[in-house]
Amino acid sequence: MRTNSFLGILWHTIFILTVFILIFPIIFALGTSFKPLQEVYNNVLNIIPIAPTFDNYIGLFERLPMIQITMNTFTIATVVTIMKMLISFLAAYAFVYFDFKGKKFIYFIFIASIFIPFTVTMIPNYLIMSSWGLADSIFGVILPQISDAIGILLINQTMRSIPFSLIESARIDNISHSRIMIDIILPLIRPQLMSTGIWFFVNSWNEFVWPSLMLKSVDSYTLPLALQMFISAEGGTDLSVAMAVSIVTMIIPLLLYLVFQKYIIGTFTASGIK
Amino acid sequence: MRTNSFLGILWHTIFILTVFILIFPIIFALGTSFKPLQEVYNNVLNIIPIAPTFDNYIGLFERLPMIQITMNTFTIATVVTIMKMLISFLAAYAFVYFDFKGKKFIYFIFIASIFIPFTVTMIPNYLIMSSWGLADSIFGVILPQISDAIGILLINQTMRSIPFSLIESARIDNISHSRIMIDIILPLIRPQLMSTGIWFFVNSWNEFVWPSLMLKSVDSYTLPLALQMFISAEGGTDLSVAMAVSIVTMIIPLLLYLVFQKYIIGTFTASGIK
Amino acid sequence: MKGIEFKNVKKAYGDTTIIENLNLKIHEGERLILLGPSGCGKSTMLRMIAGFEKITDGDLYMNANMVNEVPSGKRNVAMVFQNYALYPHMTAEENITYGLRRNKVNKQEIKRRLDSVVETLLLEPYLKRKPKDLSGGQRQRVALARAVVKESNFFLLDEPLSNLDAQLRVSARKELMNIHHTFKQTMVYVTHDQIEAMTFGERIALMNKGELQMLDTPENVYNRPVNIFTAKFIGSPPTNIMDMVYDNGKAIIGNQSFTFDTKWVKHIEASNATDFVFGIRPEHLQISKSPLENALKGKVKYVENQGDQYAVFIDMANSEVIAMSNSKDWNTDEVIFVQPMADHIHIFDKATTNSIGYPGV
Amino acid sequence: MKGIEFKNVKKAYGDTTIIENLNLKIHEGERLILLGPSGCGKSTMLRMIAGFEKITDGDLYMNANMVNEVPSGKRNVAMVFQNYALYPHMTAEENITYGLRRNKVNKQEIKRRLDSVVETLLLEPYLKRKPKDLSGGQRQRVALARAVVKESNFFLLDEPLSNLDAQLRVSARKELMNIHHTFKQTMVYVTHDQIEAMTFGERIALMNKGELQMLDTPENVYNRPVNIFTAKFIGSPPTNIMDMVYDNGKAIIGNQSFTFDTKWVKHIEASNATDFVFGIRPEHLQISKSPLENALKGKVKYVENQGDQYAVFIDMANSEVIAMSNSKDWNTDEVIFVQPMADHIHIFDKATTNSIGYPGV
Repeated sequence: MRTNSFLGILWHTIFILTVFILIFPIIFALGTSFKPLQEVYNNVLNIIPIAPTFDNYIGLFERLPMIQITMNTFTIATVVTIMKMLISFLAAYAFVYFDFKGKKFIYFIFIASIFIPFTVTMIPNYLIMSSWGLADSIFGVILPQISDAIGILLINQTMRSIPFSLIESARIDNISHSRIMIDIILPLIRPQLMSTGIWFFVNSWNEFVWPSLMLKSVDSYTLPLALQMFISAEGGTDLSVAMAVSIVTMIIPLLLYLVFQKYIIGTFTASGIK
Repeated sequence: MRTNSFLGILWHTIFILTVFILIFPIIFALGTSFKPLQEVYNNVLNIIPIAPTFDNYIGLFERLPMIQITMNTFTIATVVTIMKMLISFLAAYAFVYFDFKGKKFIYFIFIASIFIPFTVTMIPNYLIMSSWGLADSIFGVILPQISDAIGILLINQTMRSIPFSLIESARIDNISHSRIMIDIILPLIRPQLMSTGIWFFVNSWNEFVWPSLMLKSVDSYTLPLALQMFISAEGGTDLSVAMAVSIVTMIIPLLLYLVFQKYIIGTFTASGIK
Repeated sequence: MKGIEFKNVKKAYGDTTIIENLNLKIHEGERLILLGPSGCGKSTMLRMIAGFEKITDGDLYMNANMVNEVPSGKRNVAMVFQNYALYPHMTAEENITYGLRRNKVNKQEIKRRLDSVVETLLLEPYLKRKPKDLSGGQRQRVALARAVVKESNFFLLDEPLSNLDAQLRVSARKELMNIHHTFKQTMVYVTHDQIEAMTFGERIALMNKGELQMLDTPENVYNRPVNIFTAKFIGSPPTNIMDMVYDNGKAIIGNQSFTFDTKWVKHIEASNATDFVFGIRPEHLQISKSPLENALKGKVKYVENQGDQYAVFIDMANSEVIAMSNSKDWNTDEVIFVQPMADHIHIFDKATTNSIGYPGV
Repeated sequence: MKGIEFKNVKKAYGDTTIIENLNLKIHEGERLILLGPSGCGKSTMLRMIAGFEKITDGDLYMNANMVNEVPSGKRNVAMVFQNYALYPHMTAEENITYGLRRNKVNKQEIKRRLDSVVETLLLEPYLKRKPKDLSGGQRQRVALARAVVKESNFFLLDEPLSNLDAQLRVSARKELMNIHHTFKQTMVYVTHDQIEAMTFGERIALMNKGELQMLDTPENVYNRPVNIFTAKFIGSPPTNIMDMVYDNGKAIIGNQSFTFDTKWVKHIEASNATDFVFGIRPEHLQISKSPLENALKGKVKYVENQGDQYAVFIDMANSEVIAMSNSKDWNTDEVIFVQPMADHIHIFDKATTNSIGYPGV
C-alpha cells in the first residue's frame, strides 16, 4: 500500500528515534568500558573515550572468575531454554491436536499462571530448592524457571497455523505422534521455535533476582550478579568496570544472534516482512 | 483427534504435575503469610498455619507506606503498558500495511534489539535519566521500559492474520488510516491486544532490577523493592512478612485477570482451544 | 460384505446432529460419489471412513470388519485432501514416499511404486521440487501420487479437483480414471460439483441435510430422480418445477393444460398421491414462435448465453421456466409455445416430494 | 472518453513483468469480463483500476482523467472482493453503511440507499447478523450490497461467485444483472469461469500471460476465436485442435482427408499462412456408426457422461478428439465416422496461432 508523504515522514521520524533509543545505550556502554575511571565522570555523555584503555577489562578478569561466571550463566540459560522448549512443544502439541477431558480448564490454569507475579512464587521456590539441597547450585536456579506457560502459549499459536490436514494425512498413513512431531511439526515451526528459544535464552541470561537469591558464592555467580557487584559496590559505583561487565554480558547473546540470524530472518520473512 | 490410552495417561500426568508446580507456591505463600514467625521455621512445608494471625499484614502496613508503594507500582505498570501498546500498535500497523524504504532493515534492528541483554543498556539509561533529573522518580523508571520491540513483534503477528482485503475495502471507500486502525483493526485484534497488555503489565509489575537502581526513597518504592527489603533485611530474612508482601503484590494482577478474564478466554477460544 | 457399509450410523457434535440414521453400502472396487450441497454431511461421512471422526451411534464396516474403534492408520485407507495437505518442507518425491518409508516398506518396493506412479502421472520433472514451486495442477498430482503409492483398498477423495481450473479438471479426471482402472480400489469421492459426479461416478449417493436422497447410477439420478430435491440438484440450469392439478388425463398448470399420454394417465391414476408437482428439464422443453401441439404458452423474460446453447427464461403459469435453445433470437415479452417432451416428464407427489415413478418402469 | 482506458500500461514487480504493454478501452456502462487462466494478469488489472497497484509504466484513464497517482479512495470505485472482505465485527447493516457513514453521507440518504439495496437483494432478515452467522450466499449478497450503496460509476468484481455453489451462482448472477440494469455502472468482472463470462458479459477481454488475446462479445469469442488459445480456452470440453496440411481443396489430417467447400477453399488460398491448424468444437462434430459424407474415421476410446449429453473421446489421426452425442451407446475400440460441420470450422495459421478468419465475414 502506498503511503502519503506526511504519514511517511511521521513514520520515519518515529522509527529513526526508536532505533536511536535502542542503539545508543550499546554504543555508550562500549565507549565507557574503555574509559579510565576519572574520564567516566568528567565526560559522561561523550561516547568516544579520549584515552582508551583496557584496564577495566584486565581488572575485571583479575578480580572475578569471569570465565567460570560466564560458563555458569551459559549453562543455566541453555538448560532452561532447552527444557522450556521441550515441555512447551509437547504441551502445545497436546493442546492443538488432542481432545481430552478438562483441556479447557487446564489451558485456563496455564494462561492464568502467566499473570502471577514471580515475586509470589519466589520464596516458596527458594524453600523447596533449599530443602532439596540445591541452594547455591545452578540446578537450583534452573528448576523453577522451567515451569513457564508463556512458551506453551507462543508455540501453540505457531502450531495452529499448520493445516490440520497435514497431521491427518500422516495419521492415515499410520505415522506415530512422535514421528509427526519430529518429521512434520518441528521442521515447519523451526524458525519460530528458534526465535522463541533465543528469547528464552536471553531472558534467562538477564535474570537477576532469582539467581541473586539462590547463589551466594562468587564461583557460582552469573553475569548479572557480577554486574551488580560493581554497581552497588560498598565503595560506590565503579562505572567503567560495570560497563566492561555489560559488554562481556553482551558477547554470547550477540554471537547467538549472529549464528542463528538466518533462522531469525527466516521467521520474519516467512511472516510477510519483505 | 483421538488419543490412545497410554499417551492419554502420559499427558494427564504431565499436566497435573505442571499445574501442581504452578499452583503450589501460591498456596504456600498464602499459608505462610498468616503464620507467626516461629511457626514459619518450625513448620516449613506444612501449608496450613496452626495458629493463623494477621500480625504480618498489620506489621507490614505499619512499617511501610504500602498504599503509596502499591500506587507507585500501579502507575508505573499502567503507563508503561499503555505507552508500549500504543507504540507497538502504530509501528506494527506501519510494518504490516505500508511499504517504505528501509522497512526490512529497520524491522531487523528492532528484532535484534530484543536479544540485547537489559543489563547492557541499564547503566547508560540510568545516566541519561539522572542527567534529565529523573532519578528517584517513577517517570525515570517508566521511560526506558517503553522502548521494547517485543510488542511490535507480537502485535505484528496478530495483525497479519487480518485479511488484507478488509483494509483495501476500507481504503477504496476513502477511509483514512487512523479510522481504519480504530474502526477495523483495533476491534479485531482486541483480545490479543488485551493479553499482550496484561502480560506487559505483569512484567512491569514484577520488575526489580531497574526500579532498584532508580528508586532510593521508600516513598517511591515499588512492591518488588518492598519485598526485597524483607528477604535481604540486614537482620536476616523475615519470611512471614515477605510472604504478606507477596500476597499484596499478587492482588492487583489477580483482580486484573478476573476483570479481563472474558477477553483472555476470548483470545484462546478464538485461537481454537475449545 | 467387502467394501464399506454404514449401518444405522449417527453422527452428532454435542447437541448438533449432522447425520441421523444412515444406511449405505459401498461396493468393493466401485467409484462412489458422495454428492450434495455444503453442510449435507458428505465430508463427515468421508472423515468417518478415514477414521478422523468418531461414530456417535451405529456401526461402520470396512471389508466386513467393524471399524468403529480402529484408528486411521490401521484402516488401510489412502486419501487425497481438498487442500492436498502436502508437507511444505518436503520435495514432491519425499512427500510421495514419506508414508512408505516410515512404515518400513523396503527400498526396492518404494522405488518400484514411485517409478510406476511417476510414469502414470508424468511427475518426473517435478520430483525434486517443493510444493511451493509447483502449480496447482502439479500439487494435485503429487497429492494423488502420494495416495496411489499406498496401494490401499480404499481410496478417499475430498473434493480433489475443487482448487483446479476448468481446463485442468478434465485432465485430472482422466488421470483419476486411469488410476482406478489400474488399481480397482474402492473409491469414495466427495464433491458438490454435479459434472464431476456424472462423469466420474459409477454410482452417486446424493445427500441432503444428513439424509441419503438417492443412490443410483448417474443415468438414473439424472433421468429418474426419486424426489424433487434430486431433480433440482442435478442438471444446470436445474429442472423446472411447477405445481399441477391432475384432471381427467390432463395437467392443469396455472390456467393452461397439458395432455398426458395413456401410459402416464394410467400411471398417475394408479398412484396414491393427491397433489402433484410437474417437473421437466430445460433441455426437454421445445420452444417455438409458432404453435406446437400440446404446448403451453409463456412469455420470454430474457436469454442467457451459455456458450454452445442459450438458456431462455420464460414467464409461464406464474413461475419462471427455463428452456434451452440453439437460437438466441428470442425477444423479451414475446409470447412463445413451450412443449414438454412426453418421454422426459417427472411427476412428484407434492406431500412427500417423492417421485411417483415412471410408467412402464 | 468516459469509461476506463489502459494506454500502454506496463506492470512489473521488480524484475518480474506481469503485463508488458496493455491497451484496452472499457466503455462507460458496459459489463466487461476479464477472463483468463490464473496468473494471466486479470486480477492485477482490476487492482490497478481500484488503485491498489501502482502502474509501472503507461497511463490509466477513468472518466477521461489520468488516475495513475489518484489514491483508491478518490476514484469513486466500488468493489466486491473474492473473499467478500466483510468486517467480521460488524453486522450486515453496519458493513453495508460503514463507508457511507464515515464519508459523512447524511442519514436520510444512507437510509434510502440501504432500504433500496436491502429490498433488491432481499437482505431484510440478515441485517442484524454478523458475517459468521451468514451463509456463503448471504455474505456474498451483503458484500454486493456494500458495493451497490456507494452508487459509484465503476463497479469492480473480483471472482465474486467463486465461493458459491452451482445453484447459488445462477441466482447471484441474476441479482448482479438486476443491479446493472438499475444503476448502469461500468462493471469490470474478473473470472476464470467461462460460463460466468458468457452469461454475464457484454464483452469479454480474454487474457493470457499478461497479453490481451481477444476483446469481443461472448458470441464472437465463442464462434469466431481469433487464435488457438481463445478457441481452446472457451468451451468445455475444449475445441479439438488438429494439425492439417492444405492440399488442393482438402485438409489432410493424419492420413485422412476432409474436403472444404468453395468458400473455405478461396479463403484458405487467399491467406498468407503456409502451415495450418484445424479446429472444431466437440458439439460441431457429428458422429455415426454408419458412413457419413466427407467424414473422417476414428476409434472410440471412452464415453463420459455429462448429464444431458455424452462426451465421446475418439482416437483420430494420432490425436484425441472429443465429440458430443445424445447417445451413450458407443463401444470402446469401435470405428466410427466423424463429420465436422462445415459452418463451424476454424482454421489457424500454425506459425502465429492466429485464426485466418472466416470466409465471407
